[in-house]
Amino acid sequence: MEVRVQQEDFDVGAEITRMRLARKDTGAVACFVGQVRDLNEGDQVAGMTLEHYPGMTEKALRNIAEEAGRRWDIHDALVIHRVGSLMPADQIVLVIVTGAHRGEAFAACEFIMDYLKTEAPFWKKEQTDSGERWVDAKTSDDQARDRWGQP
Amino acid sequence: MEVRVQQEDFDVGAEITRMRLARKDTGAVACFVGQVRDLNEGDQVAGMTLEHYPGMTEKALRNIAEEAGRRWDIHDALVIHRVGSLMPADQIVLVIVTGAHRGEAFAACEFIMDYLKTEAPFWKKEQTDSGERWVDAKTSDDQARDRWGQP
Amino acid sequence: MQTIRILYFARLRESLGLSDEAMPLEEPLSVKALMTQLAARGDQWQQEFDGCRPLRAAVNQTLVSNDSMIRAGDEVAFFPPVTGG
Amino acid sequence: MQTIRILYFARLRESLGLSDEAMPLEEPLSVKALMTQLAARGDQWQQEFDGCRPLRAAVNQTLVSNDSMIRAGDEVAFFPPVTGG
Repeated sequence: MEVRVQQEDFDVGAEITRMRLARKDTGAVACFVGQVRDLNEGDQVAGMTLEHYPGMTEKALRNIAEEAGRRWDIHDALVIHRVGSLMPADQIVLVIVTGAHRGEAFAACEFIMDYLKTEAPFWKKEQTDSGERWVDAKTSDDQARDRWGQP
Repeated sequence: MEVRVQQEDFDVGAEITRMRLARKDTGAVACFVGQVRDLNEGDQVAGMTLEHYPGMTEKALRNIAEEAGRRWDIHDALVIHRVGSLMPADQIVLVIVTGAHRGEAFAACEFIMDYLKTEAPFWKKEQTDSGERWVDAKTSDDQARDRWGQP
Repeated sequence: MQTIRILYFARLRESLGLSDEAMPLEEPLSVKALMTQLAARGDQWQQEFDGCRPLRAAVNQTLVSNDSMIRAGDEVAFFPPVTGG
Repeated sequence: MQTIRILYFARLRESLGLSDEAMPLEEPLSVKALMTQLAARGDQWQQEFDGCRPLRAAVNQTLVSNDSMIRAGDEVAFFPPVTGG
Protein backbone atom coordinates (compact mmCIF):
# COMPACT_ATOMS: atom_id res chain seq x y z
CA MET A 1 0.00 0.00 0.00
CA GLU A 2 1.40 3.38 -0.95
CA VAL A 3 -0.03 6.89 -0.58
CA ARG A 4 1.33 10.18 -1.85
CA VAL A 5 0.13 13.74 -1.29
CA GLN A 6 1.84 16.11 -3.70
CA GLN A 7 1.56 19.32 -5.73
CA GLU A 8 3.05 17.76 -8.87
CA ASP A 9 1.03 15.96 -11.52
CA PHE A 10 1.25 12.16 -11.83
CA ASP A 11 1.69 9.75 -14.75
CA VAL A 12 -1.28 7.35 -14.76
CA GLY A 13 0.12 5.08 -17.47
CA ALA A 14 3.49 4.68 -15.77
CA GLU A 15 1.90 3.93 -12.38
CA ILE A 16 -0.48 1.33 -13.84
CA THR A 17 2.33 -0.38 -15.75
CA ARG A 18 4.61 -0.44 -12.70
CA MET A 19 1.89 -1.87 -10.46
CA ARG A 20 0.56 -4.52 -12.85
CA LEU A 21 4.07 -5.81 -13.60
CA ALA A 22 5.05 -5.97 -9.90
CA ARG A 23 3.50 -9.43 -9.52
CA LYS A 24 3.11 -12.10 -12.18
CA ASP A 25 -0.04 -13.43 -10.50
CA THR A 26 -1.82 -10.10 -10.95
CA GLY A 27 -4.70 -10.50 -13.40
CA ALA A 28 -6.76 -7.38 -12.71
CA VAL A 29 -6.04 -3.67 -12.38
CA ALA A 30 -8.89 -1.35 -11.38
CA CYS A 31 -8.15 2.34 -11.58
CA PHE A 32 -9.79 5.69 -10.97
CA VAL A 33 -8.68 9.14 -12.10
CA GLY A 34 -10.44 12.30 -10.91
CA GLN A 35 -10.02 15.54 -12.80
CA VAL A 36 -11.11 19.15 -12.25
CA ARG A 37 -14.34 19.91 -14.12
CA ASP A 38 -14.86 23.30 -15.74
CA LEU A 39 -18.36 23.60 -14.29
CA ASN A 40 -19.72 23.05 -10.76
CA GLU A 41 -23.15 23.86 -9.36
CA GLY A 42 -23.87 25.72 -12.60
CA ASP A 43 -20.88 28.07 -12.38
CA GLN A 44 -17.86 28.19 -14.64
CA VAL A 45 -14.79 27.12 -12.66
CA ALA A 46 -11.58 28.97 -13.56
CA GLY A 47 -9.44 27.04 -11.09
CA MET A 48 -9.32 25.65 -7.58
CA THR A 49 -7.08 25.40 -4.56
CA LEU A 50 -6.85 22.19 -2.58
CA GLU A 51 -6.07 22.68 1.11
CA HIS A 52 -5.18 19.72 3.29
CA TYR A 53 -4.10 18.75 6.82
CA PRO A 54 -0.46 17.69 6.47
CA GLY A 55 0.27 14.58 8.49
CA MET A 56 -3.34 13.56 8.97
CA THR A 57 -3.93 13.36 5.22
CA GLU A 58 -1.29 10.69 4.65
CA LYS A 59 -2.44 8.83 7.77
CA ALA A 60 -6.10 8.87 6.68
CA LEU A 61 -5.28 7.70 3.14
CA ARG A 62 -3.04 4.94 4.48
CA ASN A 63 -5.78 3.77 6.87
CA ILE A 64 -8.31 3.66 4.04
CA ALA A 65 -5.98 1.71 1.72
CA GLU A 66 -5.11 -0.73 4.50
CA GLU A 67 -8.77 -1.23 5.37
CA ALA A 68 -9.40 -2.06 1.70
CA GLY A 69 -6.57 -4.60 1.93
CA ARG A 70 -8.24 -6.22 4.95
CA ARG A 71 -11.68 -6.35 3.34
CA TRP A 72 -10.67 -7.72 -0.08
CA ASP A 73 -8.07 -10.13 -1.38
CA ILE A 74 -5.99 -7.65 -3.38
CA HIS A 75 -2.30 -7.46 -4.23
CA ASP A 76 -1.59 -3.76 -3.80
CA ALA A 77 -3.16 -0.30 -3.77
CA LEU A 78 -1.80 3.13 -4.66
CA VAL A 79 -3.42 6.46 -3.81
CA ILE A 80 -2.06 9.78 -5.10
CA HIS A 81 -3.84 13.04 -4.24
CA ARG A 82 -2.73 16.46 -5.37
CA VAL A 83 -2.85 19.67 -3.29
CA GLY A 84 -2.36 23.34 -4.14
CA SER A 85 -3.54 25.19 -7.25
CA LEU A 86 -5.28 23.22 -9.99
CA MET A 87 -6.93 24.18 -13.28
CA PRO A 88 -9.86 22.60 -15.12
CA ALA A 89 -8.78 19.32 -16.81
CA ASP A 90 -5.96 18.89 -14.26
CA GLN A 91 -5.77 15.51 -12.60
CA ILE A 92 -6.65 15.57 -8.87
CA VAL A 93 -6.62 11.99 -7.63
CA LEU A 94 -5.46 8.55 -8.72
CA VAL A 95 -6.37 5.22 -7.16
CA ILE A 96 -5.00 1.95 -8.55
CA VAL A 97 -5.77 -1.48 -7.11
CA THR A 98 -4.23 -4.72 -8.36
CA GLY A 99 -5.42 -8.23 -7.62
CA ALA A 100 -5.84 -11.72 -9.02
CA HIS A 101 -9.50 -11.13 -9.95
CA ARG A 102 -11.52 -8.15 -11.10
CA GLY A 103 -14.40 -8.21 -8.59
CA GLU A 104 -12.19 -7.55 -5.59
CA ALA A 105 -10.02 -4.99 -7.41
CA PHE A 106 -13.12 -3.02 -8.48
CA ALA A 107 -14.69 -3.11 -5.01
CA ALA A 108 -11.48 -2.07 -3.24
CA CYS A 109 -10.90 0.78 -5.71
CA GLU A 110 -14.41 2.17 -5.32
CA PHE A 111 -14.28 1.71 -1.52
CA ILE A 112 -11.05 3.73 -1.35
CA MET A 113 -12.58 6.56 -3.41
CA ASP A 114 -15.79 6.61 -1.34
CA TYR A 115 -13.86 6.78 1.94
CA LEU A 116 -11.34 9.28 0.59
CA LYS A 117 -14.24 11.56 -0.38
CA THR A 118 -15.64 11.58 3.17
CA GLU A 119 -12.73 10.89 5.55
CA ALA A 120 -9.52 12.31 4.05
CA PRO A 121 -8.88 15.93 5.11
CA PHE A 122 -8.86 17.80 1.80
CA TRP A 123 -10.91 20.94 1.08
CA LYS A 124 -11.59 22.47 -2.30
CA LYS A 125 -11.91 26.19 -2.85
CA GLU A 126 -13.14 27.11 -6.31
CA GLN A 127 -12.48 30.26 -8.29
CA THR A 128 -15.65 31.00 -10.26
CA ASP A 129 -17.20 33.89 -12.18
CA SER A 130 -19.09 34.80 -9.00
CA GLY A 131 -15.92 34.81 -6.88
CA GLU A 132 -14.10 32.33 -4.63
CA ARG A 133 -16.06 29.76 -2.63
CA TRP A 134 -15.47 26.69 -0.51
CA VAL A 135 -17.04 23.63 -2.10
CA ASP A 136 -19.82 22.12 0.01
CA ALA A 137 -19.67 18.46 0.99
CA LYS A 138 -22.32 16.31 -0.73
CA THR A 139 -24.67 14.05 1.20
CA SER A 140 -24.46 11.66 -1.78
CA ASP A 141 -20.81 11.10 -0.81
CA ASP A 142 -21.83 10.11 2.74
CA GLN A 143 -24.41 7.73 1.27
CA ALA A 144 -21.80 6.21 -1.06
CA ARG A 145 -19.52 5.58 1.93
CA ASP A 146 -22.29 4.18 4.10
CA ARG A 147 -23.00 1.42 1.54
CA TRP A 148 -19.80 -0.27 2.70
CA GLY A 149 -20.80 -0.54 6.38
CA GLN A 150 -18.55 0.24 9.32
CA PRO A 151 -14.82 -0.44 8.96
CA MET B 1 -18.49 4.45 -27.60
CA GLU B 2 -15.55 2.79 -29.30
CA VAL B 3 -14.49 -0.86 -29.46
CA ARG B 4 -11.34 -2.35 -30.91
CA VAL B 5 -10.30 -5.98 -31.37
CA GLN B 6 -6.62 -6.22 -32.22
CA GLN B 7 -3.43 -8.27 -31.95
CA GLU B 8 -1.28 -5.27 -31.02
CA ASP B 9 -0.75 -4.06 -27.48
CA PHE B 10 -2.42 -0.83 -26.32
CA ASP B 11 -1.20 2.23 -24.38
CA VAL B 12 -3.37 2.61 -21.27
CA GLY B 13 -1.96 5.99 -20.26
CA ALA B 14 -2.47 7.52 -23.71
CA GLU B 15 -6.05 6.22 -23.95
CA ILE B 16 -6.98 7.52 -20.48
CA THR B 17 -5.47 10.94 -21.20
CA ARG B 18 -7.22 11.21 -24.56
CA MET B 19 -10.59 10.23 -23.11
CA ARG B 20 -10.46 12.39 -19.98
CA LEU B 21 -9.44 15.49 -21.98
CA ALA B 22 -12.17 14.95 -24.61
CA ARG B 23 -14.75 16.78 -22.50
CA LYS B 24 -14.14 19.53 -19.96
CA ASP B 25 -17.15 18.43 -17.92
CA THR B 26 -15.61 14.99 -17.32
CA GLY B 27 -14.75 14.58 -13.63
CA ALA B 28 -14.34 10.82 -13.34
CA VAL B 29 -12.45 8.15 -15.25
CA ALA B 30 -12.93 4.51 -14.23
CA CYS B 31 -10.63 2.03 -15.87
CA PHE B 32 -9.89 -1.69 -15.93
CA VAL B 33 -6.86 -3.49 -17.33
CA GLY B 34 -6.70 -7.29 -17.52
CA GLN B 35 -3.39 -9.05 -17.90
CA VAL B 36 -2.28 -12.67 -18.46
CA ARG B 37 -1.41 -14.34 -15.14
CA ASP B 38 1.49 -16.79 -14.95
CA LEU B 39 -0.60 -19.30 -13.02
CA ASN B 40 -4.12 -20.68 -13.59
CA GLU B 41 -5.88 -23.55 -11.83
CA GLY B 42 -2.56 -24.36 -10.16
CA ASP B 43 -0.60 -24.76 -13.41
CA GLN B 44 2.21 -22.58 -14.68
CA VAL B 45 1.03 -20.76 -17.81
CA ALA B 46 3.71 -20.29 -20.48
CA GLY B 47 1.41 -18.43 -22.85
CA MET B 48 -2.07 -18.37 -24.33
CA THR B 49 -3.90 -17.96 -27.59
CA LEU B 50 -7.06 -15.91 -27.78
CA GLU B 51 -9.50 -17.06 -30.45
CA HIS B 52 -12.50 -14.92 -31.36
CA TYR B 53 -15.47 -14.74 -33.73
CA PRO B 54 -14.60 -11.89 -36.13
CA GLY B 55 -17.58 -9.67 -36.78
CA MET B 56 -19.64 -10.90 -33.84
CA THR B 57 -16.93 -9.86 -31.36
CA GLU B 58 -17.06 -6.19 -32.33
CA LYS B 59 -20.85 -6.29 -32.45
CA ALA B 60 -21.11 -7.87 -28.99
CA LEU B 61 -18.64 -5.40 -27.44
CA ARG B 62 -20.44 -2.47 -29.05
CA ASN B 63 -23.81 -3.70 -27.74
CA ILE B 64 -22.41 -4.04 -24.22
CA ALA B 65 -20.86 -0.55 -24.27
CA GLU B 66 -24.07 0.97 -25.64
CA GLU B 67 -26.15 -0.82 -23.01
CA ALA B 68 -23.87 0.69 -20.35
CA GLY B 69 -24.49 4.10 -21.92
CA ARG B 70 -28.26 3.56 -21.66
CA ARG B 71 -28.10 2.40 -18.03
CA TRP B 72 -25.79 5.08 -16.65
CA ASP B 73 -25.19 8.76 -17.29
CA ILE B 74 -21.66 8.50 -18.69
CA HIS B 75 -19.73 10.54 -21.24
CA ASP B 76 -17.94 7.83 -23.19
CA ALA B 77 -16.66 4.25 -23.06
CA LEU B 78 -13.75 2.51 -24.76
CA VAL B 79 -13.20 -1.25 -24.96
CA ILE B 80 -10.02 -2.77 -26.40
CA HIS B 81 -9.57 -6.55 -26.45
CA ARG B 82 -6.55 -8.35 -27.83
CA VAL B 83 -6.56 -11.61 -29.81
CA GLY B 84 -3.83 -14.01 -30.92
CA SER B 85 -0.78 -15.11 -28.96
CA LEU B 86 -0.16 -13.59 -25.54
CA MET B 87 2.44 -14.17 -22.82
CA PRO B 88 2.18 -13.84 -19.02
CA ALA B 89 2.15 -10.14 -17.99
CA ASP B 90 0.79 -9.15 -21.42
CA GLN B 91 -2.25 -6.88 -21.37
CA ILE B 92 -5.45 -8.57 -22.63
CA VAL B 93 -8.28 -6.11 -22.18
CA LEU B 94 -8.84 -2.43 -21.45
CA VAL B 95 -12.10 -0.74 -20.47
CA ILE B 96 -12.26 3.01 -19.83
CA VAL B 97 -15.44 4.88 -18.88
CA THR B 98 -15.64 8.65 -18.43
CA GLY B 99 -18.42 10.60 -16.75
CA ALA B 100 -19.24 13.58 -14.60
CA HIS B 101 -19.32 11.50 -11.39
CA ARG B 102 -17.49 8.46 -10.12
CA GLY B 103 -20.41 6.23 -9.11
CA GLU B 104 -21.77 5.91 -12.63
CA ALA B 105 -18.32 5.57 -14.22
CA PHE B 106 -17.41 2.73 -11.83
CA ALA B 107 -20.72 0.90 -12.33
CA ALA B 108 -20.59 1.17 -16.13
CA CYS B 109 -16.96 -0.01 -16.22
CA GLU B 110 -17.64 -3.07 -14.06
CA PHE B 111 -20.86 -3.82 -15.99
CA ILE B 112 -18.95 -3.81 -19.28
CA MET B 113 -16.31 -6.21 -17.88
CA ASP B 114 -18.93 -8.56 -16.43
CA TYR B 115 -20.84 -8.73 -19.71
CA LEU B 116 -17.69 -8.98 -21.80
CA LYS B 117 -16.64 -12.00 -19.70
CA THR B 118 -19.89 -13.84 -20.43
CA GLU B 119 -21.23 -12.55 -23.77
CA ALA B 120 -18.31 -11.53 -25.98
CA PRO B 121 -17.07 -14.42 -28.18
CA PHE B 122 -13.45 -14.86 -27.07
CA TRP B 123 -11.90 -18.16 -26.06
CA LYS B 124 -8.62 -18.68 -24.24
CA LYS B 125 -6.35 -21.63 -24.87
CA GLU B 126 -3.50 -21.91 -22.40
CA GLN B 127 -0.09 -23.44 -22.89
CA THR B 128 0.87 -25.04 -19.58
CA ASP B 129 3.42 -27.55 -18.28
CA SER B 130 0.76 -30.23 -18.68
CA GLY B 131 0.06 -29.28 -22.32
CA GLU B 132 -2.43 -27.09 -24.14
CA ARG B 133 -5.97 -26.68 -22.79
CA TRP B 134 -9.06 -24.60 -23.40
CA VAL B 135 -9.88 -22.49 -20.37
CA ASP B 136 -13.21 -23.39 -18.78
CA ALA B 137 -15.84 -20.72 -18.25
CA LYS B 138 -16.43 -19.84 -14.60
CA THR B 139 -19.87 -19.88 -13.01
CA SER B 140 -18.68 -16.93 -10.88
CA ASP B 141 -18.61 -14.90 -14.11
CA ASP B 142 -22.26 -15.76 -14.82
CA GLN B 143 -23.14 -14.74 -11.27
CA ALA B 144 -21.26 -11.45 -11.67
CA ARG B 145 -23.25 -10.71 -14.83
CA ASP B 146 -26.57 -11.72 -13.32
CA ARG B 147 -26.20 -9.10 -10.56
CA TRP B 148 -26.98 -6.45 -13.17
CA GLY B 149 -30.36 -7.89 -14.19
CA GLN B 150 -31.61 -8.28 -17.76
CA PRO B 151 -30.49 -5.66 -20.29
CA MET C 1 -30.79 -24.19 -53.32
CA GLN C 2 -31.14 -22.26 -50.06
CA THR C 3 -28.46 -22.77 -47.44
CA ILE C 4 -27.26 -21.68 -44.05
CA ARG C 5 -23.67 -21.23 -43.01
CA ILE C 6 -22.53 -22.92 -39.78
CA LEU C 7 -19.41 -21.86 -37.87
CA TYR C 8 -17.61 -23.75 -35.10
CA PHE C 9 -15.23 -22.12 -32.63
CA ALA C 10 -12.62 -23.05 -30.04
CA ARG C 11 -13.02 -26.56 -28.56
CA LEU C 12 -15.77 -27.41 -31.06
CA ARG C 13 -13.72 -26.38 -34.07
CA GLU C 14 -10.87 -28.60 -32.91
CA SER C 15 -12.93 -31.60 -31.85
CA LEU C 16 -15.03 -31.56 -35.06
CA GLY C 17 -12.02 -30.76 -37.23
CA LEU C 18 -14.12 -28.17 -39.02
CA SER C 19 -14.35 -24.39 -38.77
CA ASP C 20 -17.36 -23.86 -41.05
CA GLU C 21 -19.68 -25.48 -43.53
CA ALA C 22 -22.68 -24.72 -45.72
CA MET C 23 -25.86 -26.73 -45.19
CA PRO C 24 -29.03 -26.86 -47.31
CA LEU C 25 -32.09 -25.59 -45.50
CA GLU C 26 -35.58 -26.46 -46.82
CA GLU C 27 -37.62 -24.60 -44.23
CA PRO C 28 -37.01 -22.78 -40.94
CA LEU C 29 -35.90 -24.96 -38.04
CA SER C 30 -35.00 -24.32 -34.43
CA VAL C 31 -31.45 -24.25 -33.07
CA LYS C 32 -32.37 -27.28 -30.99
CA ALA C 33 -33.51 -29.18 -34.12
CA LEU C 34 -30.28 -28.31 -35.93
CA MET C 35 -28.29 -29.57 -32.94
CA THR C 36 -30.20 -32.87 -33.09
CA GLN C 37 -29.36 -33.20 -36.81
CA LEU C 38 -25.68 -32.50 -36.13
CA ALA C 39 -25.58 -34.97 -33.21
CA ALA C 40 -26.94 -37.63 -35.59
CA ARG C 41 -23.66 -37.49 -37.52
CA GLY C 42 -22.27 -39.63 -34.69
CA ASP C 43 -18.90 -39.85 -32.98
CA GLN C 44 -17.51 -36.46 -31.93
CA TRP C 45 -20.63 -34.77 -33.39
CA GLN C 46 -22.83 -36.71 -31.02
CA GLN C 47 -20.47 -35.94 -28.16
CA GLU C 48 -20.55 -32.19 -28.80
CA PHE C 49 -24.25 -31.84 -29.63
CA ASP C 50 -25.98 -34.34 -27.31
CA GLY C 51 -26.70 -31.54 -24.86
CA CYS C 52 -24.37 -32.74 -22.10
CA ARG C 53 -21.56 -30.30 -22.73
CA PRO C 54 -22.15 -26.59 -22.22
CA LEU C 55 -22.72 -25.05 -25.63
CA ARG C 56 -23.83 -21.64 -26.84
CA ALA C 57 -25.37 -20.69 -30.16
CA ALA C 58 -25.45 -17.44 -32.12
CA VAL C 59 -27.64 -16.67 -35.13
CA ASN C 60 -26.45 -13.81 -37.31
CA GLN C 61 -23.86 -12.92 -34.67
CA THR C 62 -26.31 -12.60 -31.80
CA LEU C 63 -26.46 -15.04 -28.88
CA VAL C 64 -29.73 -16.96 -28.97
CA SER C 65 -31.58 -19.60 -26.97
CA ASN C 66 -32.10 -23.10 -28.34
CA ASP C 67 -35.68 -22.48 -29.38
CA SER C 68 -34.72 -19.61 -31.71
CA MET C 69 -35.55 -20.19 -35.37
CA ILE C 70 -33.00 -20.43 -38.18
CA ARG C 71 -33.92 -19.30 -41.70
CA ALA C 72 -32.26 -19.66 -45.09
CA GLY C 73 -29.29 -17.33 -45.44
CA ASP C 74 -28.62 -17.21 -41.70
CA GLU C 75 -25.16 -17.49 -40.20
CA VAL C 76 -25.28 -19.92 -37.28
CA ALA C 77 -22.39 -20.39 -34.85
CA PHE C 78 -21.77 -22.95 -32.12
CA PHE C 79 -19.14 -22.52 -29.42
CA PRO C 80 -18.35 -23.24 -25.76
CA PRO C 81 -19.11 -20.61 -23.10
CA VAL C 82 -16.83 -17.67 -23.71
CA THR C 83 -13.65 -17.06 -21.70
CA GLY C 84 -12.26 -13.70 -22.78
CA GLY C 85 -11.40 -10.67 -20.71
CA MET D 1 1.72 24.44 32.17
CA GLN D 2 0.01 21.73 30.18
CA THR D 3 -1.48 22.68 26.82
CA ILE D 4 -3.24 21.37 23.75
CA ARG D 5 -2.72 22.56 20.21
CA ILE D 6 -5.78 23.49 18.18
CA LEU D 7 -5.76 23.67 14.37
CA TYR D 8 -8.38 25.26 12.10
CA PHE D 9 -8.75 24.42 8.41
CA ALA D 10 -10.48 25.70 5.28
CA ARG D 11 -13.60 27.80 5.93
CA LEU D 12 -12.91 27.85 9.70
CA ARG D 13 -9.35 29.05 9.28
CA GLU D 14 -10.54 31.92 7.11
CA SER D 15 -13.57 32.89 9.14
CA LEU D 16 -11.66 32.76 12.48
CA GLY D 17 -8.59 34.39 10.95
CA LEU D 18 -6.46 31.80 12.74
CA SER D 19 -4.78 28.60 11.60
CA ASP D 20 -3.65 27.32 15.01
CA GLU D 21 -3.24 28.19 18.66
CA ALA D 22 -2.07 26.70 21.95
CA MET D 23 -4.52 26.49 24.84
CA PRO D 24 -3.90 25.59 28.50
CA LEU D 25 -5.62 22.41 29.59
CA GLU D 26 -6.09 21.70 33.32
CA GLU D 27 -7.85 18.38 33.01
CA PRO D 28 -9.34 16.21 30.22
CA LEU D 29 -12.41 17.60 28.53
CA SER D 30 -14.69 16.43 25.73
CA VAL D 31 -14.61 17.78 22.18
CA LYS D 32 -18.13 19.07 22.79
CA ALA D 33 -16.99 20.97 25.91
CA LEU D 34 -14.08 22.51 24.03
CA MET D 35 -16.48 23.63 21.29
CA THR D 36 -18.68 25.29 23.92
CA GLN D 37 -15.63 27.16 25.30
CA LEU D 38 -14.65 28.29 21.79
CA ALA D 39 -18.22 29.40 20.97
CA ALA D 40 -18.15 31.55 24.14
CA ARG D 41 -15.52 33.74 22.49
CA GLY D 42 -18.44 35.28 20.60
CA ASP D 43 -18.84 36.68 17.08
CA GLN D 44 -17.49 34.39 14.37
CA TRP D 45 -16.42 31.87 17.07
CA GLN D 46 -20.00 31.54 18.20
CA GLN D 47 -21.14 31.25 14.59
CA GLU D 48 -18.70 28.43 13.80
CA PHE D 49 -19.02 26.48 17.07
CA ASP D 50 -22.69 26.85 18.02
CA GLY D 51 -23.43 23.48 16.44
CA CYS D 52 -25.51 24.80 13.54
CA ARG D 53 -22.86 24.53 10.85
CA PRO D 54 -21.52 21.09 9.90
CA LEU D 55 -18.18 20.65 11.63
CA ARG D 56 -15.81 17.75 12.07
CA ALA D 57 -13.15 17.22 14.71
CA ALA D 58 -9.95 15.20 14.77
CA VAL D 59 -7.84 14.38 17.82
CA ASN D 60 -4.24 13.44 17.13
CA GLN D 61 -5.07 13.25 13.42
CA THR D 62 -7.94 10.80 13.76
CA LEU D 63 -11.58 11.74 13.13
CA VAL D 64 -13.53 11.60 16.41
CA SER D 65 -17.07 12.12 17.65
CA ASN D 66 -17.97 15.06 19.87
CA ASP D 67 -17.94 13.01 23.08
CA SER D 68 -14.31 11.97 22.61
CA MET D 69 -11.96 13.16 25.36
CA ILE D 70 -9.06 15.56 24.84
CA ARG D 71 -5.98 15.30 27.06
CA ALA D 72 -2.96 17.53 27.64
CA GLY D 73 -0.51 17.31 24.74
CA ASP D 74 -3.20 16.37 22.21
CA GLU D 75 -3.45 17.92 18.76
CA VAL D 76 -7.08 18.88 18.11
CA ALA D 77 -8.33 20.00 14.70
CA PHE D 78 -11.65 21.50 13.60
CA PHE D 79 -12.74 21.70 9.98
CA PRO D 80 -15.78 21.52 7.67
CA PRO D 81 -16.77 18.20 6.07
CA VAL D 82 -14.04 17.23 3.63
CA THR D 83 -14.35 17.76 -0.13
CA GLY D 84 -11.32 16.15 -1.75
CA GLY D 85 -11.15 13.52 -4.50
